[in-house]
Amino acid sequence: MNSIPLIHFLIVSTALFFIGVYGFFTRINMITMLMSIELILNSVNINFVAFNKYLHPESNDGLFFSLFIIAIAAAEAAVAIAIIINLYRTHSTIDVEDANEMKL
Amino acid sequence: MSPLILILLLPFLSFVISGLWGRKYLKNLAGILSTTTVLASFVISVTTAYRYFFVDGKVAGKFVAQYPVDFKWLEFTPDLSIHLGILIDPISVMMLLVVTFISLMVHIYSLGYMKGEERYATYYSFLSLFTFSMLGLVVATNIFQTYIFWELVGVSSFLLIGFYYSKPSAVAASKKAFIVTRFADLGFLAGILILSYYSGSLEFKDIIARYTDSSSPHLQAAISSSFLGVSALSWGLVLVFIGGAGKSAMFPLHVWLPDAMEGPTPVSALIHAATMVVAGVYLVARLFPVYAISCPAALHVVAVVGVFSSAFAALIACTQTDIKRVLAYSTMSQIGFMMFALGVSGYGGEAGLGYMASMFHLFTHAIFKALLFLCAGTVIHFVHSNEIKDMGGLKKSLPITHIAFLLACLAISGIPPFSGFFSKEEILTAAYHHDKLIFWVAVVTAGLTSFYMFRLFFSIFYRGEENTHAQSHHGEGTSSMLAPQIILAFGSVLAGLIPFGKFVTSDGVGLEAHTDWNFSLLPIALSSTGILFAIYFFMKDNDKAEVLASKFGSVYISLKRKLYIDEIYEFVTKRIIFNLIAQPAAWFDKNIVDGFINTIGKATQVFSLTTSVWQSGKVQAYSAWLLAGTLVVLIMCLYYLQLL
Amino acid sequence: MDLILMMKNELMLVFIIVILLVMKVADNGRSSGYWIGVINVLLIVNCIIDWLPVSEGELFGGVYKSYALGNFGKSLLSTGTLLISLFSTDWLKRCQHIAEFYLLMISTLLGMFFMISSGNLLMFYLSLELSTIPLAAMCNFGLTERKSGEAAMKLILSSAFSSCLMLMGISFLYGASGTINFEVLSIIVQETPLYIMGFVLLFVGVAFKLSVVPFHLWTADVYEGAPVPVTAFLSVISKSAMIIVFSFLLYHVFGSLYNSWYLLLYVLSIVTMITGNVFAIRQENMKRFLAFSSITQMGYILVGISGSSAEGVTSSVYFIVVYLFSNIAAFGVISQIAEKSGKETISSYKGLAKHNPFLAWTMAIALFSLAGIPPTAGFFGKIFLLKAGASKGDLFLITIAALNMIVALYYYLRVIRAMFMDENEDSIPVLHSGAPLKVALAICLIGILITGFSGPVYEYIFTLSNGI
Amino acid sequence: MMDASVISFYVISAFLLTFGLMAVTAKKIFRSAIWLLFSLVGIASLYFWMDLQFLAAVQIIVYIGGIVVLIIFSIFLTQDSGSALPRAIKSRKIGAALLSVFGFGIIATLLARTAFVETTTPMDVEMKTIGFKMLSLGGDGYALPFELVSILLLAAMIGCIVIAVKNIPGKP
Repeated sequence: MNSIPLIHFLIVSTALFFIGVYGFFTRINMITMLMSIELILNSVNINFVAFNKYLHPESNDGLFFSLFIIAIAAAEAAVAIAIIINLYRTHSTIDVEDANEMKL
Repeated sequence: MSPLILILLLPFLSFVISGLWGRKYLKNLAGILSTTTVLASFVISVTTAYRYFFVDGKVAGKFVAQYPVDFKWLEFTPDLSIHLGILIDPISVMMLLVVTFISLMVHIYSLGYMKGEERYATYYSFLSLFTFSMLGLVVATNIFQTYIFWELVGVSSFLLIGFYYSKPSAVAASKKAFIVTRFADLGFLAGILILSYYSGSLEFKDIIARYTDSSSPHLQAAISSSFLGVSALSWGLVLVFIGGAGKSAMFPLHVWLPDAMEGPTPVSALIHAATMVVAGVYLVARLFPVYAISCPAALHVVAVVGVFSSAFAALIACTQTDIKRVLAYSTMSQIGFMMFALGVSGYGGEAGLGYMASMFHLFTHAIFKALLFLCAGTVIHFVHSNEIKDMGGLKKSLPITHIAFLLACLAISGIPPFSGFFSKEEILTAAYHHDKLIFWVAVVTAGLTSFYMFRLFFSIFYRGEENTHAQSHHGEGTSSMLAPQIILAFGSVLAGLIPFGKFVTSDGVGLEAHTDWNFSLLPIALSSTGILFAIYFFMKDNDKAEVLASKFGSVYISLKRKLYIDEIYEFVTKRIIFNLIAQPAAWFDKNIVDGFINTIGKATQVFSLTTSVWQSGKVQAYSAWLLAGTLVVLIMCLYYLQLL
Repeated sequence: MDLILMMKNELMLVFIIVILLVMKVADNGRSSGYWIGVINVLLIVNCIIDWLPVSEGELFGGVYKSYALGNFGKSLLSTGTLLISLFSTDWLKRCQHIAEFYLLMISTLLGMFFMISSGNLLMFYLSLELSTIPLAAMCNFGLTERKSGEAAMKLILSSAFSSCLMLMGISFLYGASGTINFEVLSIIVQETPLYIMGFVLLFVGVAFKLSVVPFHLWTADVYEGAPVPVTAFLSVISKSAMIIVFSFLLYHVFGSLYNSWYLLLYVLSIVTMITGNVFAIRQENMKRFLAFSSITQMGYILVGISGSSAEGVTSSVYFIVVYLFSNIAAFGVISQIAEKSGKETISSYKGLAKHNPFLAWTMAIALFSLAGIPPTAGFFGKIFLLKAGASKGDLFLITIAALNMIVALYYYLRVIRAMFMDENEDSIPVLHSGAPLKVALAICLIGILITGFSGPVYEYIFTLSNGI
Repeated sequence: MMDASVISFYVISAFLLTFGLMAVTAKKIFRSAIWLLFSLVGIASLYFWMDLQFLAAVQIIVYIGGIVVLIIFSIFLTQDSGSALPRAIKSRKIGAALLSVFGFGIIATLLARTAFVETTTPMDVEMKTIGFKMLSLGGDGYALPFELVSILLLAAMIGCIVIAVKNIPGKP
């Protein structure tokens, strides 16, 4: 089991994190931005679980942390989607580029 | 609780009452109310002064500080707390007298001057606020209290200068005054922080005690730690002086003072002649032992800045045509005198002559300069203009003002036996014994002073015909306007006879003032020459002089030509003094010093525009900045901890 | 019993949430006035209960901590919320979803309370989200307004992103230490790259909430778009809560990483003050203007906190008190004007003093306080911050801070000039403000004028901060 | 020696990273959602691979059953799902890519430099333990966070309802 060193997990999760970041920065559509956020959150989950399992197995803090993150992600996604839908009503688009009336 | 606290409380109450209910319910009563409270404060000040100087002030032949009111206001740390209190010592008593007296005069004068003004009650509430803050500043027992009231003085003068807020120039002026002095206050604040950081106390008595005792660890620490090669103590003192220079309009922080003349004239008399502008001098005097004993270098800065400002302002005053601006520059020049008098002084005994002279001059100057402003107010009231060209020949219409103005001019020029002579004399003596260069600059400046003052005097009251169409119907003003002028005129004549050195000295021990007439000859001669010049140029209208010349015909002309008196005069005064020195100085003042401050404002706006790209309105760009910022911060941290 | 006493603040909020839910379910077309009345009474009760003393200690084995400064902060937040609720009456009357609005607001407040009291990273993260996600929904309560939706979108997306970064940091802290408990963490945390990385990312998450430059970019847009009461809540309550948490984290949990956070505070406070000022100068919209002014204020607070002593904490908490009153007063005026006349720009405030002297004077005093001009409390707040900052003996930072305070004067005076000195033919007519607004503004004014001069307030906070 | 579990780890990792990348680069939004789904499944299988069945189950139920479905619904509501997505300008893409790579570089380097002391002690991931801890009031219990999340979900639900329900125009 321990044939895979912890650092490989961390590299995978960091890579996933920055894939999400890339998506978050380049996607124009708000829903796809939201998807990128989900990817990032998942990468953090991997971190927590891997740390828990490989370094600190005596308690389940990391595991619980990721459980709670999943719950929060659900709430966040729900509110974000509600906001996006409302934005769609007022702007008739959900392109983030089209929602920049306020600036400077 | 000592009754002294009433000195402060009464004006404050008057401020609150006329501020809150004045406009609706009190109307004209507000003026009476404020005046009464100030009168009460003045009476208490006088009794305090009497008791302090003649009854219980001296301990073993020496005036010592008393603390009739002192309560702990809040605690920073167990050994550093802020007190609010009242400090009674020679200079604070003297200032109490000056402030309450001048304020009383201005209050009475304003009863007539501001009559019919729509915001009459507001005006009086602001005046009371100013008086309150100035008194609080004067009696402060610690440097923090000084700072609070210092700022309050700034605020109330901002309100008063901007009183005619429908005039854009008044608004701009008040804003400028506020911002420039705040800029200087920054120096003061930094100075306070440095001084209190090393002394571990905010109390004046502790600061002075700890910084003047050469064996104290506080002094050692403050001297040994340095920044840019200058010790922390010097930095602190110089920064405090910068704060003082801002309020006292020393070069180059004086730019606000001439503009501040946009306020009502009585306000100028109160703020820009007698009280607020000397706050800087007072502050240096307050900390004087520290300057004199532990840090002569900082004191030298005070002297140089003082004498330079004095000469600089006197030169510019010769070129101004706005009567109040002339007075403003002359104030700056006289405060320069006080400043360098402190700068050339030593601590204690005969060496402390400069200190005593400076305070003396502060005292006499307050009286005659307030008088000058009040007279100017009457003149402006009469002709409805600030410009010299709109005046002239007013001697007949304004006889009392004419006399009062003349007395004040003689006083400021240092002609014996008027008050200014005695104080200026002491200053010059002190300067002579300390630094010859300063002395000579000062003597010449004194001559210039009488020149520009009498130029003003003759231009107002003699030259030309009275401009009848601008003449107003109310004559010289009400008795409430005349009475203060008369009282102050008496003061200007007599104040010099007070044996000041017996009461106010650097170490509390009396000092015998001695007037050495031989020494005095030179300054008196120079001042008189200045007056003669002024008479020659400005007493008669220049055009009239030419008409006269044509009448006398060739005899006169050839006589004049032959002697070349006119040409020499022309050459010396107009070409050299005026064109070569005074004009460039005025230009420098207007364009470089003033322009610098405007440039800062413009540069900020340009910078602001160029950075606007940042706030693009795009949430992704925002997040990208967030990430980039995070990474930068992270690298910075790791690099700093040498973990990279 | 312990539980009820120690968590009384939180339990009271939960209680209000339950009452509101039940009332909403049983609602049969009550008027909005009725709702507002009931809720304000509940909030007043909540406020009173919050100011009652609480015992200090821990619950749930250290997951929940009650400490003096935190409890003071909670009471302060309750008061602020009450004031905001009072001045938003007019806006709420137009709102179709009063009960829901308050439900969200109180959940957010509950989140902040738990955040202040959190004893471990998990609680901290959860309560942070609890105080953010409903807030984003609140931003969207101007349901048909384009700007409101945009603001909500910007808030939720950027805060989601920042909390992702923060989570990453928390995961590193957890990985390095094996614990999420603050007490344990504070003992074993040390200067290794992993800890520093975790700490910096966590710091950024908090700095984002505090709108510290360069993590501030969302602030102005969200402030401008959100309805005024929400902006006030976001700017005052949320920020104040974050400051308390922030000082708790720095002093209590990451005390041993002092070197790194001093550096961070040093650099970021300078950048924050300058940027806030530079942007504030240009703003035309009052809400954006206050957004940048609040960014600058955060910079000063960072200077105070960097003083790294009980004095630093005291001065920043004291400043929060001042900031709360001043900003609520300012927002109260803005909300009244925006609600009654729809105007939000500085130029439309021209000549305000003519017809609405009370509003104009309130605004002027609030701005004076924000600018730090005596005798308002803001002056003392800033002096104490500088004093605390100077206790490190670093004069460069203090000089920059003081310089910025002077630059700031310029734009505060600009608004005051517009209100008092400029003429305007199209000036805002006489607005009749309701009693709740007047009460709220009066309380703020008293707060602004009294807090500064009353030594006991500062000393009381000082005694509280010693424990941190 | 490369045994099956090692190989499967790398396969899973490659799988989830590839689909993650595809999810953020796909040209059509519906496809993007499907790739996200795959990537999340990959993560779930990673949890399975670590013997964390409970977490894997939660991942599948909440993420795949809940969030992704929600996202797909909202796509149907707001978008013509077959049409191509608007694309970011090239400079932005390059900037984002550089920033991401740079960030990845820093964090990965720092992680790689850290010497982790790994243990072989197994985790106690019994359902019973998790359930017990979730509701325990003690120091290692999660009752309070659990309650907190429930309030958060309640608040989020209320917020969603208010915002997403059709409004009467003209009223805020």
